[in-house]
Amino acid sequence: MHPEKQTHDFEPKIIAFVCTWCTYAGADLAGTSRMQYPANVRVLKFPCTGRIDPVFILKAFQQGADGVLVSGCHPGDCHYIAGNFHARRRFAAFRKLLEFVGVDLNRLQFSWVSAAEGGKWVEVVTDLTEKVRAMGPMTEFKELAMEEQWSGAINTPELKEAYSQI
Amino acid sequence: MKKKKMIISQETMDVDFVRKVEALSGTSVRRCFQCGKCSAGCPMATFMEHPPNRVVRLLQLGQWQRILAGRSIWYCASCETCSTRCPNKVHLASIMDALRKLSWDAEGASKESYVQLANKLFLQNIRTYGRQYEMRLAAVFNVKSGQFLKDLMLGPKLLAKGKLKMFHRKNKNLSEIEKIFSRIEEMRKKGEAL
Amino acid sequence: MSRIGVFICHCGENISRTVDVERVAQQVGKMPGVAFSTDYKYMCSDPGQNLLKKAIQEQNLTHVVVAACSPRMHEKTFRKAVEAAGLNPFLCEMANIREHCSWVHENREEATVKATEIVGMMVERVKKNRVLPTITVPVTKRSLVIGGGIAGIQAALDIADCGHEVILVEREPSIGGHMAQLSETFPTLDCSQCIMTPKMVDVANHPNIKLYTYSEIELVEGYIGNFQVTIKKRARSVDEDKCTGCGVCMTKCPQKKIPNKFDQNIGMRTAIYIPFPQAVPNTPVIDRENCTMFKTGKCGVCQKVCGPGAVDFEQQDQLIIEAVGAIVVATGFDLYTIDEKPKGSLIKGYGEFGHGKIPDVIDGMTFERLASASGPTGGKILRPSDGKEPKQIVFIQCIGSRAREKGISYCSKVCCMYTAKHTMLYHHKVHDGQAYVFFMDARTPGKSYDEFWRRSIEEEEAVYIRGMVSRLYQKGDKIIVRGSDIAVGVQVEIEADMVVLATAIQPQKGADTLAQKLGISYDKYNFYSEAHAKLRPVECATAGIYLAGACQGPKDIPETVSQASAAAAKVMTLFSKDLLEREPIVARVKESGCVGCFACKKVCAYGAVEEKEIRDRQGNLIKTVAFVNPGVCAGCGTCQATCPSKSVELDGYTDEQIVAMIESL
Amino acid sequence: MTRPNIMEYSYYPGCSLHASAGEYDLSTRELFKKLAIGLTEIPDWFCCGATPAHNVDELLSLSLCAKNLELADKIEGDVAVACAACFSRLKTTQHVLGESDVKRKQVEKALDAPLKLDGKVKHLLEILAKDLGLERLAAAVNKPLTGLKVACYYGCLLTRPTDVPDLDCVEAPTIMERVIEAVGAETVPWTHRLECCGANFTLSRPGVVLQLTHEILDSAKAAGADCIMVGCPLCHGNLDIRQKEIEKVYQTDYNLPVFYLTQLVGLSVGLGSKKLGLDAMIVNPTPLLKEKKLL
Repeated sequence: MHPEKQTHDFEPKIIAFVCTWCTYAGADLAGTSRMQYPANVRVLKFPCTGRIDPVFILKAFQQGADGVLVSGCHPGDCHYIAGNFHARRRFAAFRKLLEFVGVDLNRLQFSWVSAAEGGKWVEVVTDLTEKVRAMGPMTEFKELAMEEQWSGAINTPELKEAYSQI
Repeated sequence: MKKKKMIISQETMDVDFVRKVEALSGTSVRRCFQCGKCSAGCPMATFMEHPPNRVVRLLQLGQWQRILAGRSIWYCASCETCSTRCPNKVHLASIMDALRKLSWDAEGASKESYVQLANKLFLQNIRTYGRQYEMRLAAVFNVKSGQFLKDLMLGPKLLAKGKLKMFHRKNKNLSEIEKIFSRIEEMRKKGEAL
Repeated sequence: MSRIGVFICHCGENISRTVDVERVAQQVGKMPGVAFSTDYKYMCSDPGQNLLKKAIQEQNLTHVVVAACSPRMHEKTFRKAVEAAGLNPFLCEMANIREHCSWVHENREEATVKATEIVGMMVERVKKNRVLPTITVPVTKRSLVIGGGIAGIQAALDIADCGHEVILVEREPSIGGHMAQLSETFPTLDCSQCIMTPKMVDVANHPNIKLYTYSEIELVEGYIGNFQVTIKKRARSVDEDKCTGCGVCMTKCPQKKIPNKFDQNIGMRTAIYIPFPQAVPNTPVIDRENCTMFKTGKCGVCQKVCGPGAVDFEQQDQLIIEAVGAIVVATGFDLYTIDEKPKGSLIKGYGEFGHGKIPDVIDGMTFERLASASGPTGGKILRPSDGKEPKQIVFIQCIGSRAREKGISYCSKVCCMYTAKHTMLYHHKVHDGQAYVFFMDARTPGKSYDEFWRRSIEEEEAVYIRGMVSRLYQKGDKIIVRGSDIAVGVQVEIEADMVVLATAIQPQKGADTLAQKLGISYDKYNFYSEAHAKLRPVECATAGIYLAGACQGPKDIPETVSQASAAAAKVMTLFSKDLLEREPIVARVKESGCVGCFACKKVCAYGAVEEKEIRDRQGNLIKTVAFVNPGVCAGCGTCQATCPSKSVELDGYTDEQIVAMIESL
Repeated sequence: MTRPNIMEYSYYPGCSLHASAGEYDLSTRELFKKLAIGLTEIPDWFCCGATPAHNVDELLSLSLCAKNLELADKIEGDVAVACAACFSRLKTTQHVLGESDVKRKQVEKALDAPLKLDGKVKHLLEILAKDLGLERLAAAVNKPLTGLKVACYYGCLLTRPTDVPDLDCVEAPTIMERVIEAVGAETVPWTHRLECCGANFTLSRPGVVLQLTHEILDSAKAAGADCIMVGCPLCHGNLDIRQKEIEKVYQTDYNLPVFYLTQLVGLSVGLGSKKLGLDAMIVNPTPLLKEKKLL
C-alpha cells in the first residue's frame, strides 16, 4: 500500500523542543506503536525542559519555523525533580515577551506528554500542525531577521530588558 | 431448529454495515469481549432468539442478516441495563437503536412487525399532532394489527378515570415539527445523514 | 576541519521501507564536513559495527552520526563501537529516523525529506561536540529495599547473602506482605505460611539486614551509588530492644474487638497487637487510635503487666538517615476495593453486586483468610452472616479487572488461578458443597497452570460457566445470582449461600507519592515503569533504582520471586565495582563570566551548585562564583537556561550545539 | 396570598401527563403551588419522541428533544420534567450532542437554528431533594406519612446509563427513599427497584409487560410494602392499570396502590384527595390511606 501524499498549499515547519525522559520517549512510543502523524515536525532533544532557553524559541522562529512546540514531563513527574516547574515559570513570562515582539502566541504551544502517551504526542503534533497550517506562514520574524541580521545573541536593549525580567 | 452454516470470508463479513452501526451508535463493536454480562441482566433476553451478547458477536462477524431476520432487536426494551453494566463501555443500547434504524430503513422482513407498527404509528402521530394521543395510538394500532379486541376490557375503566382523552388538539406550531421531519428526510436524500 | 562519517541504517526494512536510505546517504554526503556517507542493512549488527570501526580508521573520521533507531535504544552500542575505534564516545550522535520518521509516516517522499533533515541536523550538532572525559563516582555498597513482602524479602536476602548490608523498610508492623495472608498457593497447594515464615525468620536473623518495620520513606536524595534516604520510624510505643515477645500485654488488653486488617476485618484483635502470630518482628505495636490509654489517658494495663518494661507511651516518631548506593522498590499491590472510587473512574464499583450490603458477598482475600488454618475460623469455610457452612458457592472473576468502565483495562493475571485454587480448597473442606465459577476467559499460562485449572473442573468438580453475572440480591438467606451462560445462550440463575468476588490487583495506595520521592516514573494506574519493557524489566529509568514484584504490574509469587532475585543481581552488578562510571553530561561554570548571583543554585534540585571563592595570590578575595559538583550534578541543564550571564554550560547540550541544530533547519 | 415563589422552573409535562397520567400532572402542579415553586408550562412543547423515536431514528429523536430544549430556553428557570422517559431523552440528547460534533451539526441543520442545549434538565425528584432540599421539604410537612411502608420503584430510565441522567448513583440510588423518608414514610428494601417494566411493549406485546411487571409486584409485596411509589407515567401505567390483569393471569392478589411521588409528598403537605387525583388510580388507595389515618 502506497498512500498518496495529501497535498496542501502550505506545509508549515514545526520545531519541537522536548525532554528526553518523557516526551522524547512518548514520541518513541508513538513510533513503536506505528501511529501516524504529519511529517512537519523536527524534534530537538534536551535532557529536561528546564534546559530549554527561551532564546532557542526565538531562534527557531527566526530560522523560519512556523510553529514551535515545547513539551516535557507532566508537572510532578520531572525526571530531574523540578526542572519542568522552572520551565513552566520561565515560559509563562516568556510568552509576554513574545507577544511584545509580535508573535501570535497560537504558534507556540506548551504541553506535557509523558513516556506513556504516544497517542497524546500524535494528537499534540497533529493539532499544532493543522492549527499553524490554517494560520499560514510566519512572516514577522523572517522580516525581522532580514532587517537586523539578528544573531540570536541578546544585543538589543529591549530584548535585554525583557529578558532580565524572565 | 436447523441452523445454516456460517461461511466466513472477507466477502461475507460486511464491514461497511458494521461501520454504519458504529457511526450511528457512537460506540465500538469490536471492543466487546463477549463476557455476557449484558445477556445476564437483560430483562428481555428470554424473549430473544439471539441474546444481546450474541447480537454483538454476529455484528463483529459482519453477519447482520442473521440479526435483522430475527426478532431480538425488536424485543429490546431500551432499559439501558446492558450499557450501564458493560465492563468495557460498549453502549449496547445504542447499538440496538442503530440496528433497528438500519432494519427500519431496509424495510426488510422482520418477525416482529407489531413493535415496528407501534413505532411507526407513534412517529406518525408526532408528525400529525405534535404530541402523542394514547387513545388514538392504541385504537389505530389495534385496527391495523387486526387485534380489535386487545385490551378492550381496559378501555371503559380508563375512560371512567379520565385517563383516555377522546379529543385532542393540534400544536399551534405544528408547521415547525413538519419542517424538522422534512429537513431530516432531505438530509438523508442528499446523503448528509445516515 | 572535521571529517564526519554518516551511517544510515536500513533496520532490515523498518527504515528502508518508507525512507529512501540511499538518497539520504547521497545527499548528506554532500554536506560540508561530511567525509564519508553510506547505508547498511543492520548497523547494530556485528558486521555493521565493524563497518563503522573500519571507516573511522580508514577514513580518518573525527565525528560520527549513525542514523537509525532511537538513541534510547542503541546510543550506548554505537558509542562503545566508536570508542573501540579510538574516538571519544561523545563524538558520536544518533539521528532517530525510525521511531520519529519511518514508523510514523507512510509517504515515502515526505519521510525521505524528513530523514535527510534529521540527519543534517545531527551532522551540524556533532561538529560542535567536544571530547568529554568519563566521570567516576564512588559507590556506597549498601542497599535499601522498600517493602517487606515476598519480593522485598527475597531481594534483601539475596543481596545480604552476597555480603552487602541491606536496609529493609516495611510500612506495616510485620514483614510478610500479602503472601503471609494467603492460605495455600497455586499450582502446588503448599501452605503459604509454611514456605513464607522461614524466610521471614531468615530476614530477622540475618547479620547483614537491618529491619525497619512500621516505617516509611520520608525523603530520597542523591543519585546512583550515593543515595541519602530519610526513613520515618513510627512510634511503636513498645521498645523493640526490651520486648521479649511474650504476649502477656495482648492477653490483658481490654480492647478486644478491633477488626484486624490482616484478617480482612473478619477477625478481631486487641489495641496492642501483632497482626498475626508468626509476625516478624514479634514485637507488638500499640494502635494509638483504638488504645484506651491514648484516647482517655486511663488504662495502661499493658505497661503494668509487661515484665521487661518495654511498653513506652511516650515514644516518638523518629527520623533516621541512611546512606545507600542502590534502591530496590518492592511495594507490591493492593486489592481493588469495591466500595471505593478507583483512580480515573467516575463511578464506584459494582453497586449491582451489593458488596458491603449483603454480608455473604465477600472478596477473594477474605476467602483466603477463611480458608487459612491460622485464620479467624481456623480454616473452616463459614458464612460471615450466620457462621453456617455454604453449600452452594459462586465465584465471579474479573471484578475490577478488564473493566474499562471502572478505569482499569488490564488483566490482573492471577485471579483465574486463585479462583481455581479457591474451588479446590472449598471442595476439600466442604465435601458435599458445589462451587460455580462465572468467568470471561480462563488465563492460565505458566508451568503446570492450565493442568491445575483443568483439575479443578475435571477432578474437583467445579462448574465453570462462561459468562458474567449482572446482579446479586438477597432473598431470604440465599443470594440470588443472575448470570448468563454464553455458550448455551441462556440466562442462568443460582441460589447461592456465599459469593466470592475475584477482585483486581492495583498498585499500593500512595505508590505515586513514593514514586515522586524516588524520582521514578509510573503509568496511569500508578504501576512503576521499567526502563525497557523487554530488555530492562527490573531497572527504572532512574539509575540505581530497581523494581521487584507487583509494584511494576500484576504478578504471581514465582514471577515476583524471580524478579526480586533479578533486581538483587542488578544491585550486585552495581556493587561489583568500587567506582562507577557515569555519563559526563554535567554542567560547568565559566568562572570568568560568573557574577555570583547564584540564580543557578536556587534552581538546582540536587544541591550540586556550591559557592567558590576566587582569591588572588595574596589571598585577597576577588569574587565568589558558582561551582558545580560533577559528582552530584544530574545534568538537567536548568541552571544553564536560568543563568543570566550565560556562564554555565551543560556538556553535551551546549548553546552552540543546539543553535547549530536549529540553524540547520 | 401572593407571596413570591422561592424557585422558578419551566415545565415539560410530556404527552402521558396530558392523558393517562393526568393525576401526575395535577398533583405536580398542586404540590409545587403549595411549596411555592413556580412552574410555567413550556408553550406548544412537542412530544420528545420517547422510545419509539430513538429506537428507529436517533436523529429524529435528538432533533425533537433539541427543539423542546430550544422552546424551554425562552422561559426563565431550569426545565422541570415529570416523566422519567422524557427526562432520559432530554438528558441523553444533551449528552450525545455534547460528545459528537457530527450529530450536533446534523441536528442544527434539522432545526435550522443554533442549538440551545445548556439549560439544566431536572427531574422532579432532583428539584425536591436537591434544589428545595430535604430539610425545607420536611419543614413543609403537616401530615407525616407515618407508618406507611413505601417501595420506591425507579424503573430503568431514571438513573441509567452511567453519567447521563446524573440523578443519583446508577446502581444503588437512594434519592426516592430520601425524599419519601423526609416526609415521614418508611421505605422497604426490595430487590426489583431498578428492573425494567417493559413499558416499550405496552402496546405491541402486552404479554411481555405482564411477565416483567408481575415479578416487580411480587418482589414489592414480598418485601412487605403497603404501596409503590413511582416517578414515571409509563411505569405507573404498567404497575397500576395492569395490576388487576396480572392478578388474574398469575392467580395472585397484590392490592398494591401505585402512587406518583407527587401524590405521596402532596399528601404529607396537606393536599386533599381531589387535588392529588387519587380517584384516578385504578388500584383504589382509599382503604390503605384510611387505615394509616392519612385520609
